[in-house]
Amino acid sequence: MYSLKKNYKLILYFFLIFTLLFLPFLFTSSFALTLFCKMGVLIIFSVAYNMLLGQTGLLSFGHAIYFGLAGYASIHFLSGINNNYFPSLPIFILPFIGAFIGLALGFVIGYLSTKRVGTAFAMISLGFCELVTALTLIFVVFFNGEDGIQADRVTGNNYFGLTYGPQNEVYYLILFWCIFSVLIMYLLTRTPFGRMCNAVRDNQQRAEFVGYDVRKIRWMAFSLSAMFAGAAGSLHAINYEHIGFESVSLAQSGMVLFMAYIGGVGNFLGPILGAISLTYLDTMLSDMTEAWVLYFGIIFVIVIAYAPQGLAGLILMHDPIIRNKPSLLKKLAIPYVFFGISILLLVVGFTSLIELIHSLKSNHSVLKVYWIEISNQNFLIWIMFILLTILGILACKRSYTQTKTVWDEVIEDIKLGFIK
Amino acid sequence: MQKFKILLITLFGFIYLTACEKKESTGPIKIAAIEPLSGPYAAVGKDIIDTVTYSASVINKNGGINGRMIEIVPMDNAMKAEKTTELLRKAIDDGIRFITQGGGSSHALNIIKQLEKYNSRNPGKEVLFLNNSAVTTSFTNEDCTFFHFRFDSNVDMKVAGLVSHMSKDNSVKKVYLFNQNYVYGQTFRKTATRMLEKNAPRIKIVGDELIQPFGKVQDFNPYITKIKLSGADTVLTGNWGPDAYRFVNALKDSGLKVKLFGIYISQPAGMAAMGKNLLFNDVVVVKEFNPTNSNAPSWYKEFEKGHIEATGWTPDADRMRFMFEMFKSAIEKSNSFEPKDIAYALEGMEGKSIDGGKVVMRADDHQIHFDMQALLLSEKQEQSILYRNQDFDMSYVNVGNIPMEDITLDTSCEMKRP
Amino acid sequence: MSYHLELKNVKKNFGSTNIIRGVNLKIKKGEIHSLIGPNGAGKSTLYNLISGVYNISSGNIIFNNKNIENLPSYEIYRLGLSRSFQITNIFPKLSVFENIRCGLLWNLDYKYSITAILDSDKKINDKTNEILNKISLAGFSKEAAGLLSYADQRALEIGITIAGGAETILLDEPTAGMSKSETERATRLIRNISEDRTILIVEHDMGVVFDLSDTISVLVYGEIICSDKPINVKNNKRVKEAYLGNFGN
Amino acid sequence: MSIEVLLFIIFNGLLYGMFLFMLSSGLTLIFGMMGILNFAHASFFMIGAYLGYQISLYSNFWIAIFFAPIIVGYMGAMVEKYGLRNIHKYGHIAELLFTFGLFYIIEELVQMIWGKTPVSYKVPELLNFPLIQISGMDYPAYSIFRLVLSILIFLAIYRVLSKTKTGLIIKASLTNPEIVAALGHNVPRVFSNVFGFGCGLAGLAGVMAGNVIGTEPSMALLLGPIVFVVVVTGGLGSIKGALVASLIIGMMQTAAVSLELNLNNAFQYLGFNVDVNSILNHFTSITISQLSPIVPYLLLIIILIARPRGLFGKRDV
Repeated sequence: MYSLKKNYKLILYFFLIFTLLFLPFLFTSSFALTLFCKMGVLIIFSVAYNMLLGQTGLLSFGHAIYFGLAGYASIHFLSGINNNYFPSLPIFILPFIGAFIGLALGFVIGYLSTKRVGTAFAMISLGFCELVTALTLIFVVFFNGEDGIQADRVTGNNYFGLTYGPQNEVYYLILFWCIFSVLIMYLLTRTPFGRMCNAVRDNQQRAEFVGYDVRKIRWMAFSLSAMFAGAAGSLHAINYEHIGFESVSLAQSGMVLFMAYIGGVGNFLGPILGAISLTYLDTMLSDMTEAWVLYFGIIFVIVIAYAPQGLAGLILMHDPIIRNKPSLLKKLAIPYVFFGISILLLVVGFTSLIELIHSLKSNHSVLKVYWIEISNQNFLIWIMFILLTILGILACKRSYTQTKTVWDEVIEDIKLGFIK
Repeated sequence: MQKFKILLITLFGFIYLTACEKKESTGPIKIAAIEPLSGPYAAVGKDIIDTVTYSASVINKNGGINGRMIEIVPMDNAMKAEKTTELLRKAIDDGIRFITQGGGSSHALNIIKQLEKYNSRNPGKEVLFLNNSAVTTSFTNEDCTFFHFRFDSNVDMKVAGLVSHMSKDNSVKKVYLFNQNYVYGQTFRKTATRMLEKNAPRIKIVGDELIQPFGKVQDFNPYITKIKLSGADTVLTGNWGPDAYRFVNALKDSGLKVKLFGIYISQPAGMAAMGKNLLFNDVVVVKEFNPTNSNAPSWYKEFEKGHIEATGWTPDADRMRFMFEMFKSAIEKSNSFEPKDIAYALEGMEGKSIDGGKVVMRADDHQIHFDMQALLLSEKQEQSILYRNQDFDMSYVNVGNIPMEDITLDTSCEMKRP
Repeated sequence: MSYHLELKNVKKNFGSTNIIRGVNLKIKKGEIHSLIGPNGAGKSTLYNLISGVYNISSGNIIFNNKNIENLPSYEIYRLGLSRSFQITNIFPKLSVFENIRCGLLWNLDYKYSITAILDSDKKINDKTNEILNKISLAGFSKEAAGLLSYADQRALEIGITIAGGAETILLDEPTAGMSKSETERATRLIRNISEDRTILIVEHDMGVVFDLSDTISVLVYGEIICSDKPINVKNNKRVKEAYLGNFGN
Repeated sequence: MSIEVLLFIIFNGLLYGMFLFMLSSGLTLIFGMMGILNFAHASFFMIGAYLGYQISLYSNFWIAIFFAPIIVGYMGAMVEKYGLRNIHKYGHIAELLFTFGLFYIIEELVQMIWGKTPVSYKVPELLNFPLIQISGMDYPAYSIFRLVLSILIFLAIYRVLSKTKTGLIIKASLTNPEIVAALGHNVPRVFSNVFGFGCGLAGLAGVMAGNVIGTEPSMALLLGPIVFVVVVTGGLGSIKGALVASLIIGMMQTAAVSLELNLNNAFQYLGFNVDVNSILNHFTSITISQLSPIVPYLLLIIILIARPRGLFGKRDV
């Protein structure tokens, strides 16, 4: 039985990797590939970040430092190859260099900042972030200010016939690194160090009384997390052939925090989920609406208030039901559908309202929401969407209580099963 | 087990969503305008998009170009370099062959470098970059490429214009350089020092300050104290945004009388924050035209009127207008919509200025050259500056013409033509 | 004879307040030693001093012939002195199994290893299950520790405390807040684990104290006023005063 | 350094320092009492500035300076009541993240209502004249008004904290939050009020400063981090600490701006030859003045590592 299950897992793995390998044949446009590459890079970054936030319980506002500075180092190496300083350096090992830079920086900054935990730690990281961002603009010789640095990745010796000119070669490079580093980070969570990270997160004092220097655990977690962030930064630099000061900034740190948190910090797969969905949203929403940062903020706040375990948490919540009594899921289906409809109502009403308000600031009176063109001069439209929003709120409230009642019943049912 | 289901669900959902990509369309000439439309720099991007869109619509109103209309596709890069790269690739995927951009030199550089690689790897599918406002000098020097055309004067030219005007102003004796500490400000400072020494040796540089850029400095009093103690009578500054208007306001509060020479001090987006404080000290800027010139020819008056109607503000730059006009002439001249042919036609092309001055695209480095005007900000003359439905009751007064020769500089560009 | 754990004139003051005013305490190897005293006598503080949570102000703490005063907690633990807490102190989000396994890691010499994959290591997993059986929590091994009942959590905490194989254990009110049957279970567990260990207990339940202890020490206002066999303590005049004085008025 | 320069440093530092104090005093109370590091504190400052602008557009500055802080304070209290209170159970980090999200939301809402460019929020005409002059530099009456008002506010808060019952509860909860709850005070209510009051103070600072530094949507982003520096340096919940820290930071930054020294000068002073063409010159030629913006962050890091309770704090951050 157990081995069957294990094989099943393996098949799934292979299927997944197979799909990922064939993705460039499905989506040939360079934009889609760039997007996949970005996702790959951010998956590494956010899983690395979650090593700190989710696994060790350290909130950092400065993780972009390792991402960005490793990116700068890599781009310098890349232009070193461009300028024939070390023409035989293969590009696919640049992430190793980035990882090393990240590790070194994490080692030093981690030594200073892991003396503290909680809010104090968060603020030290914020201080470092602001410091480094300011320095990137001041030390022009290394950072080249806000212009950042450009390099050409089609350069040096072509190992294995890879030139990295076409985007899909970069895709495979990133895919390889993504699988490789996520796998290592996953395995790390299974080691004594990984377990003790969780232990330190849950209860420092107890961790000391099973013989561990908690500071050392935090320091190690910090350095290793910075190391993987560095590898991600390096890949970022290869993907865009450019690195700029915004990649070390607070905004970048905030982005990875959003990804990890919305995806779910409590689960190893959460940040992956977060990185994929937020990268996608980021690209698509910013194309559709100017108010996308507002929607981002609202989603984030709602996740914190109502789903602190993130998207992964919402899905994994059903784990006990599926494990014990999958038939109960049917009971949940109807409330879920209603809840979904209510949310849809609210989203449509609210976003249209926001777009209407937004349009008042521009000189156009006609705007497009959800494929319909409406005019912000029409009073009825306003009333309609206000009503829709209110309706949505009421429906959400009501179906939330309903769903919760059914949910509680289901959980109660399962608990009864436990006792028997 | 569950974990894999999550992965699969996401993956397929995502594949489905991405599959709904747009298909290329023919018909209008699409020009992607990549600017920041959200985040702290959104105002800059919106202003550029407004003028670009309006200028293109004027071309369309007059029958388009060889029967085809121009369609501006605004794209939001949120002032992030990586987004610019993504959007550029997206634009190329969508079959767009022309890019225009201006907000943020780092983004322009990004586009130039990306296109340089793309164009050399994809002959026959080249993409042309019409740079409307990014001013870093190197774009038309060591970083110059065939498919990049700049329709704004670069930093060196602007500084040359300022210095040229300054050298004629005998009240300027001691000048204080006040700039932002990043590539642009540093270039400004370096060029200003060099040109002042070369072209106006009688003017002494009594101070040289680089401040933390992008509005990080809240309190300008310490800097003003330094300017005051240095005994400067003029401040030469490239500052823009909050770094410019906070400085102007703080100068007014301190009562320090100095002349201000700059490029972007009087950007309309910041005027609301300064108001009449701008008039406390003489503010001199250099521009390609006078936005409040009441003697402009009637065709321009009409253009201006339309701009105000469409956007609610007086055009602050004339370059978008002649950029599209020259683009149109280039297509008509080459009788082709191919970026390569258009690029060849644009080389050396002359444009139409408002008051009969010269506008010419230098073929050597694809840098536009024009006669500049030194403008002093003053109380309202016949026509005042409008911005987003506010009337500032101020006007520009021409205090000197700077002939094109004064700002024509050597270029180190070695253009590789396909 | 040399004692297993010995406190020599240990003092601790917070600011100008003297909490511990020169405690002398001698604990023999293998005994169950109870520490009792009225509220605020400084029992928990004394525990925190022994286990390295606080630094002492003066004096000596000797454990297995080593001075351990002012060592960090984890060093003291590594020397073989483990403890439980007054307020339940477990890893709430980890599973019960993981909780115990974390307690085993250091002792099995894993240290900070980033290469050993624990799930595939039979030795540690067997040992964990062994301890789980000992504290009769094997049925809950996959549940998150934070979801256990209070009594089970206390049992789990004792499990973590003993997991590392420490030969000396400090227990801080192991039966506080428990029902009668739960108390009995806890007492059994303590007796069970005391076989080859030295145990120091702080406890309020006098039934438990007199039932378990080999020696009882009484701490009043930061001083040990008596340290003797249970029967002698019961009849000690100063102890009666201290306790009755509290309740009598 | 001449006496003149020193005088300027002290006076400019005082003005800037008191501005920082106004901005951060509210957060000192909130953070000290509730442990919430409110990322959106500067956003409330921004709302204050915009409301000040909006109200003075319809009436005048004096009405704005009275009502805008009250509205901002009420908004703050609502945020606490309907937002933070529900999140409290997930811990301080969740609270911090909540305010982080709030920061983005407020910034976008402000852009939506007032646009992306600065609004023309003007200094009241009544006070728009040079009041005093220090060797040729004017200081307008409005600056002096702000200085005086912020000193008065410091005195008022100080008095409330040390003399009234509310102050006692707040002070007690700084050291022993659990005990105050046990005393039977409606702690959630006190929390709401403190949060509202803190935000109100930020709002007041916004009304007073918006017309000087410019009222625009990115002002919160630019001022956010510096607030933390003051709060941490001063010490948790210590209003006196916030004052001293603000003044120190104000003076330090002002002084740093005045120092045109760099490593090259130091080397030359020590008798070394400096090669201006060396690549190291890029680093050694950076003046202290150019580095002045990083001074606060260095201070933040050093304080947190070396003395996490700050100057006057009673417990660690």
